[in-house]
Amino acid sequence: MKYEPSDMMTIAIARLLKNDETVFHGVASPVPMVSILLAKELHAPNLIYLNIAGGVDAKPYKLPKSTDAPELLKGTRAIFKLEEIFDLSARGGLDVAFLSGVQIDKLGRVNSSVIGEYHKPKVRLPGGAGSACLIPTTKKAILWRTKHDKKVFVESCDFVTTQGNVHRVVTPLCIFKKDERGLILESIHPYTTLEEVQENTGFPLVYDSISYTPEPTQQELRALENVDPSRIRDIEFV
Amino acid sequence: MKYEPSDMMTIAIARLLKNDETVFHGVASPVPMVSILLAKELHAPNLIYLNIAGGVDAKPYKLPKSTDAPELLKGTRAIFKLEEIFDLSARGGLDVAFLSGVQIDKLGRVNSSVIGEYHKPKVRLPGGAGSACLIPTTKKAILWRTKHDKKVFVESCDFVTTQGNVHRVVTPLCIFKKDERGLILESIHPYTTLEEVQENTGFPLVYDSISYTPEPTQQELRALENVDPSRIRDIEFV
Amino acid sequence: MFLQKGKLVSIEDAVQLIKDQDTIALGGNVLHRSPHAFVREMARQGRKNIKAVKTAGAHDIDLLCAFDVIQEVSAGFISYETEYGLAQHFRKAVEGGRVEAKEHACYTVIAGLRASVYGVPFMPVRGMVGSDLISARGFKTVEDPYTGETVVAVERIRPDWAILHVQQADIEGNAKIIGPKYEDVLMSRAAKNVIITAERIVNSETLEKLPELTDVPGFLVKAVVHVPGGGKPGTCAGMYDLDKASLDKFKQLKTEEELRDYLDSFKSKDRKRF
Amino acid sequence: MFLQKGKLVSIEDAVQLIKDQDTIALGGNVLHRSPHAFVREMARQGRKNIKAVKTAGAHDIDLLCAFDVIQEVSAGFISYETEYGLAQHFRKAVEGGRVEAKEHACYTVIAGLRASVYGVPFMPVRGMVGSDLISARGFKTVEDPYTGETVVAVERIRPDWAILHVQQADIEGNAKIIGPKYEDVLMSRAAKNVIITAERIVNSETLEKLPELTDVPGFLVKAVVHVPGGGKPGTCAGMYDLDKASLDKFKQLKTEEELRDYLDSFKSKDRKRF
Repeated sequence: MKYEPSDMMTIAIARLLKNDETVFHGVASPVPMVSILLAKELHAPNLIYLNIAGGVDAKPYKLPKSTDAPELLKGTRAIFKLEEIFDLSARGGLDVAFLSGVQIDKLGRVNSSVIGEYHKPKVRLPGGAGSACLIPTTKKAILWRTKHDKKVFVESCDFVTTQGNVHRVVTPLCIFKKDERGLILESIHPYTTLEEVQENTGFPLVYDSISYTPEPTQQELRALENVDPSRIRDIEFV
Repeated sequence: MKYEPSDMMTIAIARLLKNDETVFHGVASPVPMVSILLAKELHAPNLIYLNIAGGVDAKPYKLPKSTDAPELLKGTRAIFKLEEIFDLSARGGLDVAFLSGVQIDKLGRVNSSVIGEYHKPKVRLPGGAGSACLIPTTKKAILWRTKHDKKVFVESCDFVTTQGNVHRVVTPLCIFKKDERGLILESIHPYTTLEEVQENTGFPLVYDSISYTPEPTQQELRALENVDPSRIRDIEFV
Repeated sequence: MFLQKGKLVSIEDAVQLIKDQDTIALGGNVLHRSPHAFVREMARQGRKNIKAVKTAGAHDIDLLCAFDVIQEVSAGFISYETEYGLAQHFRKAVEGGRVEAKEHACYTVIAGLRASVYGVPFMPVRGMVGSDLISARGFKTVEDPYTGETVVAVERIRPDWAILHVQQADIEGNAKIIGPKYEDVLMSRAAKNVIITAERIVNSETLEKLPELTDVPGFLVKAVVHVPGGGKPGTCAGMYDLDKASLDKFKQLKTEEELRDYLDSFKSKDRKRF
Repeated sequence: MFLQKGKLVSIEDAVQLIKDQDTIALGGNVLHRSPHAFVREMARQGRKNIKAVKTAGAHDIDLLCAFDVIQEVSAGFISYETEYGLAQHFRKAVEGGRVEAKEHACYTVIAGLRASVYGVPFMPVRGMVGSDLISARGFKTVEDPYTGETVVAVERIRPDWAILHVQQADIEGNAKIIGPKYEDVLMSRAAKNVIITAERIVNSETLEKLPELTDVPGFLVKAVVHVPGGGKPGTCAGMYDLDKASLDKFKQLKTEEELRDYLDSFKSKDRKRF
């Protein structure tokens, strides 16, 4: 069965989510949004899905491109506002939070603030949104980035917007885990090679052994089609 | 026209409230509840009336005996919870808060906590509810007590539960104001005398001049009858 | 079977979740929407050394004191209202040294709960100035690192349980309060776990129409108990008013036997299965 | 006349209330329920040196930067979402030193606003550990007086105004949000004064049926403006979706004249009287 890198990423992230976990994604997060709904469809029906709109296990009729849109309240049975999600994380009650970043370095640190010097930036970036508070307090932070190149995966971030409980980093090419050494290559997606990953990574890869991410199964791909028929997950790949 | 001390007290308190002020009463506060509604009926239609139930200018169909009862939400157009009322006071937005007390001393301090020693009390009292935070932060605290005797009005409280921005103290016999000297006798109710007030007060009265509280007018008494036909204001006088 | 029942359990099983020495926050205010059936069942099961948290309590705390269930009460106000007078069992328990009254301003209870909600060890709070409570209760102060101003700091209050009586809940624990909310919503976030006792169990899907009206999302809730009349002899907005006769009776009970009989008189109603 | 109109004023008069150098908190989130008509009118009236506060902004902040209205933005995120890219006017204004980006975590904006709501100078907050924002932005720490633990302290953020766009309001200022509430409710309590822009003006008495659905009580509100479409080109839940064409057009504007024309194109709609 054919699949795109966006499918692989979405499925790889969904596999990381467990039943009964409370999981949050923020703004500009189509891939995590789809992954969460996919996990609920597959193996984690009781996962608690929280979002900025305030939904608790919302069942959006049509997935929005904007991931803090009103549609993300549809079918919710309670409102749990963004403030409350941060509080939940702060008191140790959030299992998973998602974060992307303009730079991710070999220690698993993230920059979403500036390229260049903070007070005289070459590029002023959007900012880390809630991440500086979420990443150190959530039990597991899952980073994702739909571009894997040497500008993203750098030796050391120009500025550390946040760091903390990074659990996995998922890219179109591979999955990193994080331990006390920093980012460790965990698995390579089936359609690429160790060499390609290294060529596109701005720091020497560290790994204990080389394994490949399991191919998406037919069941996974069917569920993904079901959850995201309009391929919202692709808009981050443009 | 005949009237009771409870009528005089309720009317005297209502006269202290101004149009556009935000005014809060708490639990076990029938006299302030009636006074607030009376002031709205008379000269302060735009006064904002807040209560523990969360009402904003509620229009209870029938006044409850309990002053944190669900009836105090009737006709409200928004909910403003107790937490929010404390916050409002804390940030300087509450004009008037009401407080009673088991002891009130000559400095205008209030005891609602214990008779005797705090950690080995002879009598454990109910506690000051919100007063320790409200009285120092509200712009004006109005104290009332439906009993005026030497056990209530003492030289010095056994324990100071709270003190602060005391504006007036209203009793069945008189009104005190507070300045840097402490409680100052401001006016004596028409049906009593300076001697009677002094006999029932546990500290020497201080006053600049002697004046009498204006008699309730017919308009005031009629409005009072209108607001509180079942004489909820009397239950504090049993 | 589990799926059908969701988080619904019997009141006996719900009280079994509470361990001796746990800290419990009780919803409602004074005589309104208090989880009275739940505290009665705690007394029946002989729970001991419980720490209670409430802004303003009355019959709930008084009853827990009468049956020697609690050792400590953090609250701003414990008393029946005007015409019902003091909470005599509470009063005697404190005066006799059996219960510690950790007196708060209601707002410092709120601040302590907020610290817990926000995952921080303390909350700065405005007020308390001039109160003997500061020294008597050991409230500390903290210096604002920006202006140098000194403010009172309230220590985190982290209840093991919030026990909330509501008008409606579904089997997932989504809970809806009709009328005054008091501090229930705050407690539901501050406590490690929540137990809901509900007048009615409603269909989950009906909540989707106006989710704004759901006060506690189910994922914060451990157990739901269906107890119509669970707030009696207090009020429950839209359901029933104060049972004055019952309260008057309770206030006159003196002996242990009389108290035990009073408790027994509620037993079949409190434990009724639906 | 005043009584009938209550707090209703024209958008021109409402913007007149804002003085140069005031701090304004803007409701909504990114492209949703943002008070776009209001910020356009601020640009039209040439307000200067405004300080803006928002958790996550986009077109509102970008437009204020394009017209040189603001000098400082306290926010966690300023950008259009995925397919719309960066907020170029904001970006250039910051890179050119004309606007200071006071970067926050969204949660520290919330904490700063909470400090204001609670009348305290700072709020302890969990998180921020390991972030360069602490030193770059001068976040200070405070020691918990109970445990000695060090926590980050966020300085109070006290906006002069909260500008909130809602679906429904009455002439007293009672305001009702449909769908996501974002940080609007918090802002309404944190600001010294509130201005509501509303899609619809509703009868006050209809709010009595479910007062739980009123998000801002009228007594906190200074002025109400009736602006159908006041959130365009962003979304307004239940009313309209994103106007992609308008946003795309705005993103391509380069010259001052083009920008001015864009602003003018909204003028008659923004200022329409009802």
